[in-house]
Amino acid sequence: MTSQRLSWKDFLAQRQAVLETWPTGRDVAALEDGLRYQRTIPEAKNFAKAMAKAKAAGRTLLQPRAGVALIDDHIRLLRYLETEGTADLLPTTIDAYTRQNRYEEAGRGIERSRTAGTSLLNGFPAVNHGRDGCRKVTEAVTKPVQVRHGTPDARLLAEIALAGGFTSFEGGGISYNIPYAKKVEVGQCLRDWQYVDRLVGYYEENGVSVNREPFGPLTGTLVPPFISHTVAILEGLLALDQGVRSLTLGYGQGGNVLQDLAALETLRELADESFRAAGFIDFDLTLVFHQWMGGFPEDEAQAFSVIGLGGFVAAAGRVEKTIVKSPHEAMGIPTKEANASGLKATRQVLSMMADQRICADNDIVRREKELIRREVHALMDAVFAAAGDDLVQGVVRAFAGGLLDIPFAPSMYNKGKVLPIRDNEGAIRLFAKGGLPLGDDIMAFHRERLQERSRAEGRPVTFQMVTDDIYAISKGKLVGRPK
Amino acid sequence: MTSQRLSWKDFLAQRQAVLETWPTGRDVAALEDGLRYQRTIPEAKNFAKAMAKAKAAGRTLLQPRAGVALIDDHIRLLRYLETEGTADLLPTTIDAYTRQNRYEEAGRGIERSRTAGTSLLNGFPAVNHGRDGCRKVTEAVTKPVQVRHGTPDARLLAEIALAGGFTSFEGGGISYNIPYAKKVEVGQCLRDWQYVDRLVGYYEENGVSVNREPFGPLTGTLVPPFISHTVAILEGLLALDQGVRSLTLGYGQGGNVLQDLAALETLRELADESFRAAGFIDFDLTLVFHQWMGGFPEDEAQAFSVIGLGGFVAAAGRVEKTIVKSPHEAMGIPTKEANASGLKATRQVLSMMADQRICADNDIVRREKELIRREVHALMDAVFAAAGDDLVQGVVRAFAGGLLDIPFAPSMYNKGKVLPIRDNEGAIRLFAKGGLPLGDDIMAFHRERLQERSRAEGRPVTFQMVTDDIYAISKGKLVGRPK
Amino acid sequence: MDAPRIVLGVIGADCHSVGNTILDAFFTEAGFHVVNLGVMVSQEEFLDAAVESDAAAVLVSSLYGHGLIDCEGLRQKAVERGLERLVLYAGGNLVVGKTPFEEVERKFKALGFDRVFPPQVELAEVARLLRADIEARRN
Amino acid sequence: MDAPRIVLGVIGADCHSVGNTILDAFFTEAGFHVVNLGVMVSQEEFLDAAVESDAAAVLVSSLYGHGLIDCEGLRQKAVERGLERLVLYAGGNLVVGKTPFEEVERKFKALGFDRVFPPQVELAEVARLLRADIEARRN
Ligand code: B12
Ligand code: B12
Repeated sequence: MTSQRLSWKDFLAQRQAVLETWPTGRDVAALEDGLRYQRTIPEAKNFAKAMAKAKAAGRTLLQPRAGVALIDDHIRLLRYLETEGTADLLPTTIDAYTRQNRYEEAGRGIERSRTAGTSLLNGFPAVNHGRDGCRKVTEAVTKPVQVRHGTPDARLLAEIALAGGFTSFEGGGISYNIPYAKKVEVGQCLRDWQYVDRLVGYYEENGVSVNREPFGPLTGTLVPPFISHTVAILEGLLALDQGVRSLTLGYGQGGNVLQDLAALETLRELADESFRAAGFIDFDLTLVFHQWMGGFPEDEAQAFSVIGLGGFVAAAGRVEKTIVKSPHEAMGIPTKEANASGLKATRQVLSMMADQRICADNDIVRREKELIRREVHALMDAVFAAAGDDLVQGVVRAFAGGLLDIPFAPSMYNKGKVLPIRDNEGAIRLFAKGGLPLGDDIMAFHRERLQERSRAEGRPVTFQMVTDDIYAISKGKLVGRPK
Repeated sequence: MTSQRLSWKDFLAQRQAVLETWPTGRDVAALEDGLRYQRTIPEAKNFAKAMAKAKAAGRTLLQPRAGVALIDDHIRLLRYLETEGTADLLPTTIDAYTRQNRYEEAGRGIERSRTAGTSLLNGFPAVNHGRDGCRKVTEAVTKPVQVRHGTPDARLLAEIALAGGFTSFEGGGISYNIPYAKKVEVGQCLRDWQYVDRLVGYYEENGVSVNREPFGPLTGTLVPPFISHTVAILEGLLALDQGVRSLTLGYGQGGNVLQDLAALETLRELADESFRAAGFIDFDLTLVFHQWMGGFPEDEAQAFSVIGLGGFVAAAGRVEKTIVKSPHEAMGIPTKEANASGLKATRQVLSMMADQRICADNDIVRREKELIRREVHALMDAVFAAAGDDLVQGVVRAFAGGLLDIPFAPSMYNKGKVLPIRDNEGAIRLFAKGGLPLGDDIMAFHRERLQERSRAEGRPVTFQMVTDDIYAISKGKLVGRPK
Repeated sequence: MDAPRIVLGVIGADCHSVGNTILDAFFTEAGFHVVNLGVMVSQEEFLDAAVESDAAAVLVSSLYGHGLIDCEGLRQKAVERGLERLVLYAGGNLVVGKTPFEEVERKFKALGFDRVFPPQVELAEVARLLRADIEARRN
Repeated sequence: MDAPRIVLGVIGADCHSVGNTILDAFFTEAGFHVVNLGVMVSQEEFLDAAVESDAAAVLVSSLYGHGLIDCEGLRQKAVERGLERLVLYAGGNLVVGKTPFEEVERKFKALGFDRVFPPQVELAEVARLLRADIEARRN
């Protein structure tokens, strides 16, 4: 099952309009300029190559999140993270106005940050800073740099970022819409991302590797592995269709270690199988594991333990990259010191675990893997069936029919009927499946596991449990038990 | 194989001399006074009962280390650790002069600490503060309190501690001598500890439970599990012989998670088997796991990860208690805040893992368990064979002959011929076995594992590897690889 | 007495929907009549909803850090629209970066908010205060 | 030139033997003639060994926190025994509790130590300094 490759003519036509949406679009009008510039970037700073190397070496690379309003401050921040923080890969996290294409507000944020002497934006407004601002940033550091954001329509951002020397671009038409937006129509967003992927495909065709990373964790809140896996694989297929080759699929820590290990193994296996089944062979698939993406404990010592457990799973799961949280997570965007301390803590546990084999090969992991495989197949089959001959339509219809449904997401195009709850061992299960096309046997297993918890706690399975589970980790537990 | 129970007559005769070694001995002259006082202590504050309850409930209790020179400061410290730190069990760590029976120097330390306004002693000088000082402390808190020390001759300390309301006493005739002293003769120390155990036995006979905890980690530095297990079981047997009933055996984190899990399981199994084989049935055996006891990283974020990994193993190993380190470990005795943060970090990972089953049941763990069992049996058999009909003599002869030998220990009665090195996955193996009575097949396995590392690192197995391994965790790794 | 009417929403370009879901469930359960606007709500939408539903209070969430910029002028606009008695609360991760709460509170009070809350606030306490504040404004 | 003679040991009632083992191995390898007294060494034992072996330097370790109390008076006693030129180093976790190193250094220099080192010191650097200090004292 595939989607159509955006024709070059349509791409160029769109491009003109896109570049006009903000003055800095003009500077990237010449596509070949970006290409030429990318060719000057040393291999050691190419994100796609770094990921491939990590895979070959069996290493896990560390990447923080970071972005501030002003160029010089942002450079200082990234330099600190690569030296003091020993980050292997650098981010440039985009501010939330830019994510909504509200460049004027972003501009005001830049001005105010100048006056305030501190960043009042929650990220780096790359579009406002334009191609040259981005080049300043990517040239100032020694590690590969990725744009991390949450932008439903990221076409202009992608144009500027790639011409600006970034060698990896996060996001996707589902993962950067449903959890990040309220009113963005599913098909529109998918088409906007086809543009981004086509642009990356253009670079690839011309010999420049650019890494693409669909956003795995979605809402970061009790997302069962099979839901995020399905989205990741769909976005992978859509990207490959447009010529992307270096793909990093993501998964956010759920908290139950064995479920997490099963999730990481199945993500790699299922993605590989699906891509091959769709006829792709020359892709380069790697994995990213996100340390706990839900609410964090306010206490920094407790936060370090959440970070450490994430590092443990990253190591045991043998992923190529892990995105690192900081001890400030619950409170606000971390200072550079707090950010570096998250990196150092993760580095410590990763390297202590690096040489160890951890026993994923056991009955529970096997059971969870089998379950996830069946669940993902059920969803993929349903999306394919809904697709006719266009995967984009399949996804649109799947959301409309609730065949795809992401827990706690703000999008009005998301049914929001799925209710996840932890079972008695903290694995994420489904209380309500909404319209998800899961068979009775699968749902019987979920229900049985939740019954076990219900018995253990002496209370029925209700929405209160969901609430308790959402708060649990921030209150020092995995499972939200009654007091 | 047993040792003789110290006769009541001999005990009382010794006692008189012991109490005369320092003026505060006089206050505990009446044995029954201590008994009467202990009977007034509420059950919730009895250490032995707390350990038994934890075992029944499958819970892991948290205990810090802490002790300062002055009574009021010490009370403030313990109260902070039980409230802010949420410690389940409290310590009173004894200063190093008291540990060497140098009460005059301890007295000077008390004076100077008063003048300096801060503790210049590395612990609480319980003998100098005497029975009433101890009662002030144990009465001021709500949790059970244990004396933690490192005293070869702890007879006076034990008398004062028990009369002072402490309900658990750490140490043993091997574990508080060989790693803690230079010139203390093995037999003498064992006999002094028979006295301590006999005293505890007296309380037990009279209906007061007092917990005893041999010091598991020894030098805390690359100690292979079988060596510390053998010592723990021997001290357990010697304690049971004197009437002790509540026994907590310890193990210090080695760093390789599967070896650590195998170690915890075998410690429980082997101890239980040995005690039953010696004819004991009414003992109450629990386990304590010590977070990494060797050199820590200086960086606090990294230290938190070492602490977190320790918490993970404690949870996965289902021990009844874990002794918690702090982020200040590499630098000095922790402030109360740093100490509490170690507790909070550990609590977070423990409770996140509490409900999860971790896969100890796999081939590697099975292999390691089998290995440890065979190694411990080899050492125990040799000690028994050397014993004639007195276990004390068996231990004395075993050290003299190098059948027991503790790596890196300062005691002149310890051969110091055993050299441990980590294998390629970080499990602790033997490079040199010295006089340890291990069969060729066992040593072949150790050598083979070290060869694997040697090949991986492209360097021979030498003392340099030992040095590198000693530094490794403090430098952010588990295995000390060449640069 | 009727259930007090309140408007909930997450202001600006902020997409954090989890806390909002919980606030909705909590205040409904606690006996309030909740009009929940969800995420990415503009100042105008907040005030329109307050007018339409005749709400006694507006509870503004901001998690993503742009709270100060997004909330500026809200109180003035409320007054302009005749909502003099409107109780205005703000809560969440209101500014960029870990900041002493007193400072955050000062800044938002200066913007005209009646009360300001950190993310860890006990919701039962908020409900108590809210009832009292609504009662006080009525008189 | 002969290998410079140095005395090593851990002072007081301190039993930490691991660092001492490593210092012994390191300085021997680095070409010093090492007299290692091991752990729990008294001031008198240090000075006796210095006299007997005609050592140019004494390297005192203290890990357990009682360093200040244990080291007081060592320099004076050395002078009394005619060891005016003795190079005196101290290293380890010298005081109780995490303390800014400058403060620790000041206190131990006041006790008459020539150089003071934190636990994380690079030993190669110490060997370099030690050779230079011994050389300087000779002249
Ligand atoms: C999950 C999450 C996400 C998910 C959100 C999914 C979704 N649609 O909801 C995803 C991954 C998409 C995401 C995206 C982003 N996030 Co976010 N996210 C979080 C996280 C980890 C948890 C939030 C959560 O759900 N908590 C659980 C709920 C129950 O708690 P809550 O949201 O705090 O709400 C409670 C209280 O705040 C309070 N409350 C809230 N409002 C009000 C109002 C009143 C009146 C009262 C009384 C109480 C109250 O009551 C609520 C219920 O208990 C937090 C950090 C944390 N808390 O650990 C960061 C965090 C909020 N995110 C942050 C940021 C910056 C972003 C991004 C900009 C990306 C980035 N730069 O990293 C984007 C935002 C894009 C956008 N347009 O908004 C920052 C905000 C920084 C700051 N303020 O300084 C945080 C704090 C992380 C951090 N330390 O950097 N995020
Ligand atoms: C292992 C250990 C133990 C083992 C020691 C076993 C043994 N026989 O060696 C055991 C468990 C028995 C133990 C006991 C105690 N310990 Co202890 N122990 C440690 C630990 C974890 C590691 C020490 C170690 O081996 N490091 C590895 C070696 C290679 O490094 P090193 O010892 O620092 O030595 C290097 C440097 O310091 C330097 N160096 C040392 N001396 C010198 C001298 C010169 C001139 C130079 C240039 C360099 C130099 O070079 C060495 C080689 O690289 C440290 C904390 C840490 N560092 O993480 C605590 C620590 C040293 N212990 C401490 C304490 C207090 C104790 C006890 C009193 C118990 C207690 N209250 O907790 C008892 C001491 C009893 C006694 N009589 O001495 C404290 C000291 C506190 C302080 N100074 O404020 C520490 C720092 C832990 C802490 N933060 O509380 N301990």
